[in-house]
Amino acid sequence: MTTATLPVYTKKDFQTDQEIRWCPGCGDYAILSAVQMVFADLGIPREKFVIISGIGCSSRFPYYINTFGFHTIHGRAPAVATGLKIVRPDLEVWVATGDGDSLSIGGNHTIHMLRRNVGLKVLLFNNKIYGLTKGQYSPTSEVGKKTKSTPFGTTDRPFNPISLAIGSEATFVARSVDVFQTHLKDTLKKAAAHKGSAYVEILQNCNIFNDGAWETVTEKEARSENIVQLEHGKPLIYGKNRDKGIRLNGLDLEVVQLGNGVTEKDLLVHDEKHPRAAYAFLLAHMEHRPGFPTPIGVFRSWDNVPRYEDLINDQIREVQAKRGKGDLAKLLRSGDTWELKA
Amino acid sequence: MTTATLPVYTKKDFQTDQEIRWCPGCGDYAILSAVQMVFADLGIPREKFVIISGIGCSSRFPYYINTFGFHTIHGRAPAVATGLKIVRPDLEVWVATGDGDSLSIGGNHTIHMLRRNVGLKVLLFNNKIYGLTKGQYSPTSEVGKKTKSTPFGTTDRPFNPISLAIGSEATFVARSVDVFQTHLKDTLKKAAAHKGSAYVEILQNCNIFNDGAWETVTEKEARSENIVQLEHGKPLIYGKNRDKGIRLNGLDLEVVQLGNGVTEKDLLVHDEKHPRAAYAFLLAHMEHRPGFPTPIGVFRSWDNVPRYEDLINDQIREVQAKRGKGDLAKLLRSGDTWELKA
Amino acid sequence: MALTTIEIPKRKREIIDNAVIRFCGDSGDGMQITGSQFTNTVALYGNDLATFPDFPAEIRAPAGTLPGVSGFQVHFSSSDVYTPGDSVDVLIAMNPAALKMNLADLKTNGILIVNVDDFKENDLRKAQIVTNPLEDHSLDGYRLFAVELTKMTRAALKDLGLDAKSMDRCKNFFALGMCYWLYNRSMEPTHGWLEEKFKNKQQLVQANKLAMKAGYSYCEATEAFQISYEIPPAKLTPGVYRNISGNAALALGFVAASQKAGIPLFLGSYPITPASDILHELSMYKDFGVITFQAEDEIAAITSAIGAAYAGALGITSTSGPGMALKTEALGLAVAVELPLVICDIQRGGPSTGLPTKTEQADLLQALFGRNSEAPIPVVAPSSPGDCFWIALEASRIAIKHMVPVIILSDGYLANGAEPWKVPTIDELPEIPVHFETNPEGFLPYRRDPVTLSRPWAVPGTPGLEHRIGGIEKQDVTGNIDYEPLNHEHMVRLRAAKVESVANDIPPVVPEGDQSGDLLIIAWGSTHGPITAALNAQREKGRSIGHVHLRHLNPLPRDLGDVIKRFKKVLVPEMNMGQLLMILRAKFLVDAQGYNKIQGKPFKTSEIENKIEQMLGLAPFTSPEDDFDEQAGE
Amino acid sequence: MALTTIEIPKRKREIIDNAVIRFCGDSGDGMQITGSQFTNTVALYGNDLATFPDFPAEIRAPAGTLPGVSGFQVHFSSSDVYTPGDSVDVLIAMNPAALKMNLADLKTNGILIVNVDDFKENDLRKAQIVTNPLEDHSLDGYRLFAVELTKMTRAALKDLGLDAKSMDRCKNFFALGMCYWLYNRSMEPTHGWLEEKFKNKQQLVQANKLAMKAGYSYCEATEAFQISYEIPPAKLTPGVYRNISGNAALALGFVAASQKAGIPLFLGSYPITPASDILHELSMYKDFGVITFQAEDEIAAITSAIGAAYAGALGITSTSGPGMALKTEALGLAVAVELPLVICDIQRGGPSTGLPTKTEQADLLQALFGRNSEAPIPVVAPSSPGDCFWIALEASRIAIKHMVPVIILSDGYLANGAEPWKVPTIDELPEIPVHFETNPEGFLPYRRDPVTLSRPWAVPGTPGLEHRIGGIEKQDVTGNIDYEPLNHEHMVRLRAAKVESVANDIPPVVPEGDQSGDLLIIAWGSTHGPITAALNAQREKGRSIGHVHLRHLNPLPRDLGDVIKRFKKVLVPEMNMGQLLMILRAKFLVDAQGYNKIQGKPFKTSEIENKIEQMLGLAPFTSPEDDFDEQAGE
Ligand SMILES: Cc1ncc(C[n+]2csc(CCOP(=O)(O)OP(=O)(O)O)c2C)c(N)n1
Ligand SMILES: Cc1ncc(C[n+]2csc(CCOP(=O)(O)OP(=O)(O)O)c2C)c(N)n1
Ligand code: SF4
Ligand code: SF4
Ligand SMILES: [Mg+2]
Ligand SMILES: [Mg+2]
Repeated sequence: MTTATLPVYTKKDFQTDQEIRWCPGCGDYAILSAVQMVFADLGIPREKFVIISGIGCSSRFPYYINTFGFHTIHGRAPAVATGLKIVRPDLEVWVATGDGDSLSIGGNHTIHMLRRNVGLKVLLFNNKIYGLTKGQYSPTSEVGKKTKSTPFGTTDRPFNPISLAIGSEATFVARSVDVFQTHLKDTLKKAAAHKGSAYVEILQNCNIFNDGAWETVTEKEARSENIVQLEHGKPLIYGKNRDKGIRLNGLDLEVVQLGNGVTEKDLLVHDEKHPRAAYAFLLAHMEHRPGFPTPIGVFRSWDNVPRYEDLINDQIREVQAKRGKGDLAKLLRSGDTWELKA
Repeated sequence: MTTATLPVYTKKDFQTDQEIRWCPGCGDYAILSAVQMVFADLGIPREKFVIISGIGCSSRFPYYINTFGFHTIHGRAPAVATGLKIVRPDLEVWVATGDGDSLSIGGNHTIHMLRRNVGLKVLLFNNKIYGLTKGQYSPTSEVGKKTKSTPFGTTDRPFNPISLAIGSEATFVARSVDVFQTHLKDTLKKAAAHKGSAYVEILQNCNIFNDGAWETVTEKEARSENIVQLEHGKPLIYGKNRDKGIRLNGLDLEVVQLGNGVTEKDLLVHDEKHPRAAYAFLLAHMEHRPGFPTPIGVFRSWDNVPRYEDLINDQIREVQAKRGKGDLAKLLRSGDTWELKA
Repeated sequence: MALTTIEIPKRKREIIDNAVIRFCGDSGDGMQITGSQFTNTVALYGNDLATFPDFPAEIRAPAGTLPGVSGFQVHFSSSDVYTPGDSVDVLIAMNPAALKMNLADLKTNGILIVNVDDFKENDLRKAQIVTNPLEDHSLDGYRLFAVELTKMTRAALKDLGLDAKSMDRCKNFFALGMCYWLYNRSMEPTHGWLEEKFKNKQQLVQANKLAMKAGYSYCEATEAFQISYEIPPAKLTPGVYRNISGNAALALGFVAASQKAGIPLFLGSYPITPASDILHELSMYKDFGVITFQAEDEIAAITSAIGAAYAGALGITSTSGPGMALKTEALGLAVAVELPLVICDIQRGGPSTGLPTKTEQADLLQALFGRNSEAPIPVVAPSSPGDCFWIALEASRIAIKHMVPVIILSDGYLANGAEPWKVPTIDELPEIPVHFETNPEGFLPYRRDPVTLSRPWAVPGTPGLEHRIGGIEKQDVTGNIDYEPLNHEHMVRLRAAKVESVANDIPPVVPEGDQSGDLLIIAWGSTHGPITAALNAQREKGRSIGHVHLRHLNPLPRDLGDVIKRFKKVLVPEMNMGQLLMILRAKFLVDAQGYNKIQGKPFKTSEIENKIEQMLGLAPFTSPEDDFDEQAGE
Repeated sequence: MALTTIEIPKRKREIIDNAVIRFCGDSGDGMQITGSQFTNTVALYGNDLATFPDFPAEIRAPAGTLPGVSGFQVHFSSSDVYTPGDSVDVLIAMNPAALKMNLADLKTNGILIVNVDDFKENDLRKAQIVTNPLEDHSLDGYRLFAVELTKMTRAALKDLGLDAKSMDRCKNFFALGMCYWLYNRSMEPTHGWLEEKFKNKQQLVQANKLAMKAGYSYCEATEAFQISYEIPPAKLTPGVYRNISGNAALALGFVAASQKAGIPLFLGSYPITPASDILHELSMYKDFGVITFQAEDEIAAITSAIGAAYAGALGITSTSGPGMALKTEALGLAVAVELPLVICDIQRGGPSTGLPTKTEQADLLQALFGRNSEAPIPVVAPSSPGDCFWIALEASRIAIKHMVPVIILSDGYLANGAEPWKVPTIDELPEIPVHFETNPEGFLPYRRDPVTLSRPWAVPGTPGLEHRIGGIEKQDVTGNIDYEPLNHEHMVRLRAAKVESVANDIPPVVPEGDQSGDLLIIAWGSTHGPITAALNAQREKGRSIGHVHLRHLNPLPRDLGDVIKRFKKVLVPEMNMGQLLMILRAKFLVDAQGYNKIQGKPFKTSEIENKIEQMLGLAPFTSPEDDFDEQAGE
């Protein structure tokens, strides 16, 4: 089945003939484009890709990529994908999901997929709103938000998808932004390279029901003040003039101004392989604090954990190696049998 | 309804006439007894207590406590309790659940209850097994465990209930042990005093299907070497001779031997009010590492977050204060109306 | 102003009984608002009416494409109106895509108004049209008015200083103005609405008024329209009216129920089309103490409502088919613990995700049987948008009186459709007495009322009533866990008898139309309109037909069997494959015939009439499938 | 040894046709093992037999209490056996609680063996018994043997150096030994089992052998038993046999199906009583490449199986009622995407949590209709534990051939009950051909086979077959999303036709018993045994009765209506409130009568016989409710 030469693809090879039914201006277009380009670049035969999605605007994703695709039901994509991946560990299985799909109705499957470390790549389209059902708040919406279902403002504290994932023992957790195409593609490639579950939160703009939700992060003028890029082995510097940084202070983080004796050397150097998940957790919570930037990039990438599907299939191989492949006739006659003669 | 004098109860007042149907020797008996005593001590009228449970051995709990009780369906206790608590914020609503009930089928409701900070006290009976269905592994079972459903050993990495709760933004997270009655009662009282969601993991022995699962923690001889008690404002010391401690090393923890220049002063002093949840997260992951003890006590107790039910009811009161109480006749005639005369 | 005088010939004004008009265009063209305004105006005037909005499944398909088409149909009349109309007298199509999707419903020789400005090559391509229909004679059978809507709107607004985009947004009001001229209606009500809506944006008020005026004047000025119409007011029962959609009416009905019962209303819900509006509506009524809880999923939605009911609230949950499927385990719990609860299933096309924005009646069997084991639940169904108000009260009443969960089966057509609704006064509302148990003396959680068979509602917090309930089989009266064989049989039959006892309150069945005769039509839910219209038409032709429209689907009215016996044949039209039909055949062993249309849209009156005639041996029958096989081939 | 000689009188040995024996005691008393050993021995001897284990809902209720009682019944015979027996010839009751719970089923003058050592005051109290039945003459109607089981077991084992607790654990084997004497059976098979079971614990092998021997000798030595029995082997079809429970047979059937189909087996499941054993069994067959995935909940269980089916495996999921309720949304997805899948619902008592360890047949309507919208699914049901093997193959065959989900309705009685099962040879198994699409030429995901109406199985990873599927309504052939009204109707009817086409493979209906006549019994599932027994008994009395036991509940056999017409009356016994009955009445407009028992336990043969006689006008009918009303009051 595999040919000796790697296929050479362009983005076009991953486009379908289906009319794209997202609102004009929706952040989903940018994500689609980035994924198509990354798929083309990975040098993997096209038929090896499968995209599984739930329900939501974001979950329309599979229709627009010319691979195998399965648009399932609301929240259940990780479970469908788990069944698929166990049976076919050789396939590249990606999950496209929204903040409602993955964190509201699908929360349980999400956390279980992560703890099991099933080798799925998850694209979480986080627009902090239910898009497809026309604008109710989601589990990532900020407190006080007025939406169709909360005319007086929400009272629910949101999840931070990154810390929830880390709390679920995720081995790869990253964040990128729809409009940062280069960063997004880089991040997706890292996710693709990760062996186990890769959970990628993509900040996505729903220009119809939650326009500007990520403005502080995406707005050209302000963005460099509001984002810190996590780059493995590099200090946490940010700011238009790259004059701010994050420093460790005991078990806490603080924002410091470079200069006046404070240098890059004083800053926290990002370690996506940090042995303690608490490190990534600390980074994830940074953005909730006034005066702190939002981190993007890979929070944690921990490759020492075997993939779930491999463990399952290894166990089968081991048993078969020890016992031999099952013999049906023998199995049927196993246990206490007796023979009645004619 | 409330009387001027506080009721005086004994444990007996919280016992029912129902035959208790747990296996003799089950850790659930000890938890039942502790809860009955704590309820008697809290000085709250008995009718104010409600216990909501799911399905499992542990979920039989309400039948044996003479308060209001509702044995619901598998995994859904937090959701039932949330509806109840929103309508009646004045009640003391406790949830009794198992590791399967709360973390397997009920995982989603658990994490959402915690992020919302609904004022429920949750007793997680963690016996690392499905008891009622006679011995399949649970989401807290250790890798490689042989159970009825995994004759060749499990391949699922377990959840750490504490870190999952912290990842879900829980405001109160604690751990105690069925057989440590004093510690358990203390912990339950702290949970009772907490305003928002209080998640208490209780290490519980299922002597039929998973006997000795917590042996390293409960075994008389070894326990002091294997447990570190978290006490607010106190250093993390442990060991039979109280000669070991936990020290912070950058963003990591290390076990140190006291003496040879290492003193109590060098140790990490527990702060259940630590502003960074990452601190509690770091503590929670300690036990997964060889040579580290299992922490018990209150990991995190953070009281600055309003209760969900209060926010909801406050919002209603605010609107009513502003608009006045709704007038049905007016409401029916609202919008564009027209009158047709006879 | 008076330099040249255009001579406008006096044109005919025809008095007619009714008209059906449909606005269609791109989702961005504001067709829903346009339709609503027109509706509002004719309603205020005193016509009877029915409406049907038809919007796309997609959030916002690319402008100008077929999936992006949105429509709104109004049927208004000087006599009773039962449906939005089978076919259309006037079609306003704002672009080629809208034309393509809607033309089939326009009557021969009907009026067709299109915006020529949007019939450029590019527009045609987006609509996947090869030759321009305005030029290829394919519209010859209609009275075509190709109007430069965009251009003329811009011209009318040129002095307001708006940008082009904002001006173009007003072109729907140009079309609206044309329709007002056509049907001789005052623009006043819409002026009022504009002033209210854009209170702080006077520029927009002006712009829309001007565009509307321009449309009106255009008709007045050109000779294009040779005729205008007058539809006199209908003879409706006097009273205060408002237009109401089914979902809004349901929400109001629950507020009313909670007020009449004197207990708080709790809605646990998870958004889903076409039920979400119930959540949206109820979340606005905080001043009535209404609690809305947007749960993490449908299971939490219903179980939180069960918790709320346990706490003494009127617990309700709203959803549609796929969400209903998720609630079935919890429904069984509500049956077992005997708590009041109302579940609204706003049916949509299926199976699975299916056709989320289209209507269907195919959840009846799910509502009746979609649970493990024997778990009977009363099921009721509204027959019109306004009836949704009353059904909410009826469901709440049953739930509280009998301590049972009750299912309301509405559908997408009722939910979004609207009709003039006579606003009731408070004392026209039914009483919903609530008794919370407070007496510890002899209290037992499953001691029953001998008539309703209900157990006491004993809410937590009541001193002396501490007790335990749960989903395991229990002994009657004490509520203690009980696995005894005969106790189980007793409890199963008891729960069934309790639901059966709901029939005590169902009024005797009185068919619409004939009380006995050749044909009885039995139906339920949103098919009421077309069936009534067909019934009337056929009876005018002298045929002997009765029509029973069931509000209570479980239990059925006790005398239904007797009524059936008075007719020679029975017809059961449903927007499913024959679900009520199966129940009736099983229960009454009557060879009832189904008429099943499952196309995501309501019956046409003509379809029902045709089926009636066929049943009566008067005409051959053309079933929807026949249509289909012709058209869709394979 | 020979100092005094006890003279043992020669006792009678009677040759009889059959016997029913029940072991009962505390859950800790090992009654299930005792029963299984006895079963095994009589099976090896060549008797036909049926068994019925009855264990408590609770994990381990306190020793000696009523909820802690566990029982195991064996019916064995020299002729055909269809049920475990209505009533019991020999009852072994290890304690007062067991006696209290089981005495009612012992025949008048039946043999009753009790362990007097466990009839102390304390024991009686735990069983809530006031006066000692061994003393109050309440047992006068039975042949009572009050044996010092504990004491004598201890005496027999005193030299082995075991502690008291371990010795007492052997007392069930003392009782077993007594039964072997009573029915003249060799202890050899049980010796073999002990040696295998306690391979590395010789002391336990010895202890149990000794205890059994002691029991045997006790009967031999004392004069208590005046008679022993001999039940000659039955005339069974020659072949290799084994005892098999329904759940074990289902598991084996799926392994066989996967082997015959040549594709991997994937089970996604969440533990639930009484289905968990399917998961346990299949998790042992790793050598067959079987993948078992214990999911986080029932929804993940079925959706992972859908993912596995999509990947080209035989995807299955197993559950019971409440879990089935949770799977219904996903079932709709499987219908919409047309993937093969098998769902096993092992029915238990409900509603809600209900009676988890008791049997019921009340999920039929849930299986048929428990989903949103029109989502038809084939449903099959096994009629005996051994038949579960064949039904797994049949369900897998249908699923793969027609690309549909298929539901198997088993129940707690079949799942745990066991019977001798003739082991088939490999070539007796049906073929299950699988065709994976690989040819990209003209490939379209919903292009259909004209006969089976199935779409191609095109698994991910196949070059050139990239395509998209999903739960939204789609165009036939292309699979593209399609909201068109007529397309929807086409697809709904197509999915129904596809399920209907399964009937092409259903063999003609041939009733057991008479082919025409006075009464036709139609039934399904685990009621097969008692109905067959009753049928035979009644036909021997000259009555004209036929019996159709449906394996296919959806679609029904095409000729069922013709068969029904050949009988005057139709009786439908079910362990529910009349679910199949409703379907038959609706479909055939036949005034079939239900006989409904809903007590968590199977019909007795005598109950069916009584009902038959009543239907034939030969006897008054005592329904289970009548029984009940007498006993439980209210
Ligand atoms: C069982 C079920 N419940 C509810 C819905 C309705 N529904 C569809 S998408 C959606 C949420 C969409 O939000 P999100 O996942 O954030 O995706 P987005 O549209 O924002 O990309 C909901 C509630 C459904 N399809 N199925
Ligand atoms: C919907 C549903 N699925 C499955 C079950 C079966 N079930 C009952 S309890 C249980 C798990 C019990 O484990 P846990 O929650 O850890 O409680 P424990 O018995 O160990 O206290 C399961 C799977 C059920 N009752 N309902
Ligand atoms: S509603 Fe929002 S998320 Fe959905 S397609 Fe439109 S812009 Fe995108
Ligand atoms: S099975 Fe385990 S958890 Fe359940 S009652 Fe027995 S010992 Fe306790
Ligand atoms: Mg979203
Ligand atoms: Mg457990």
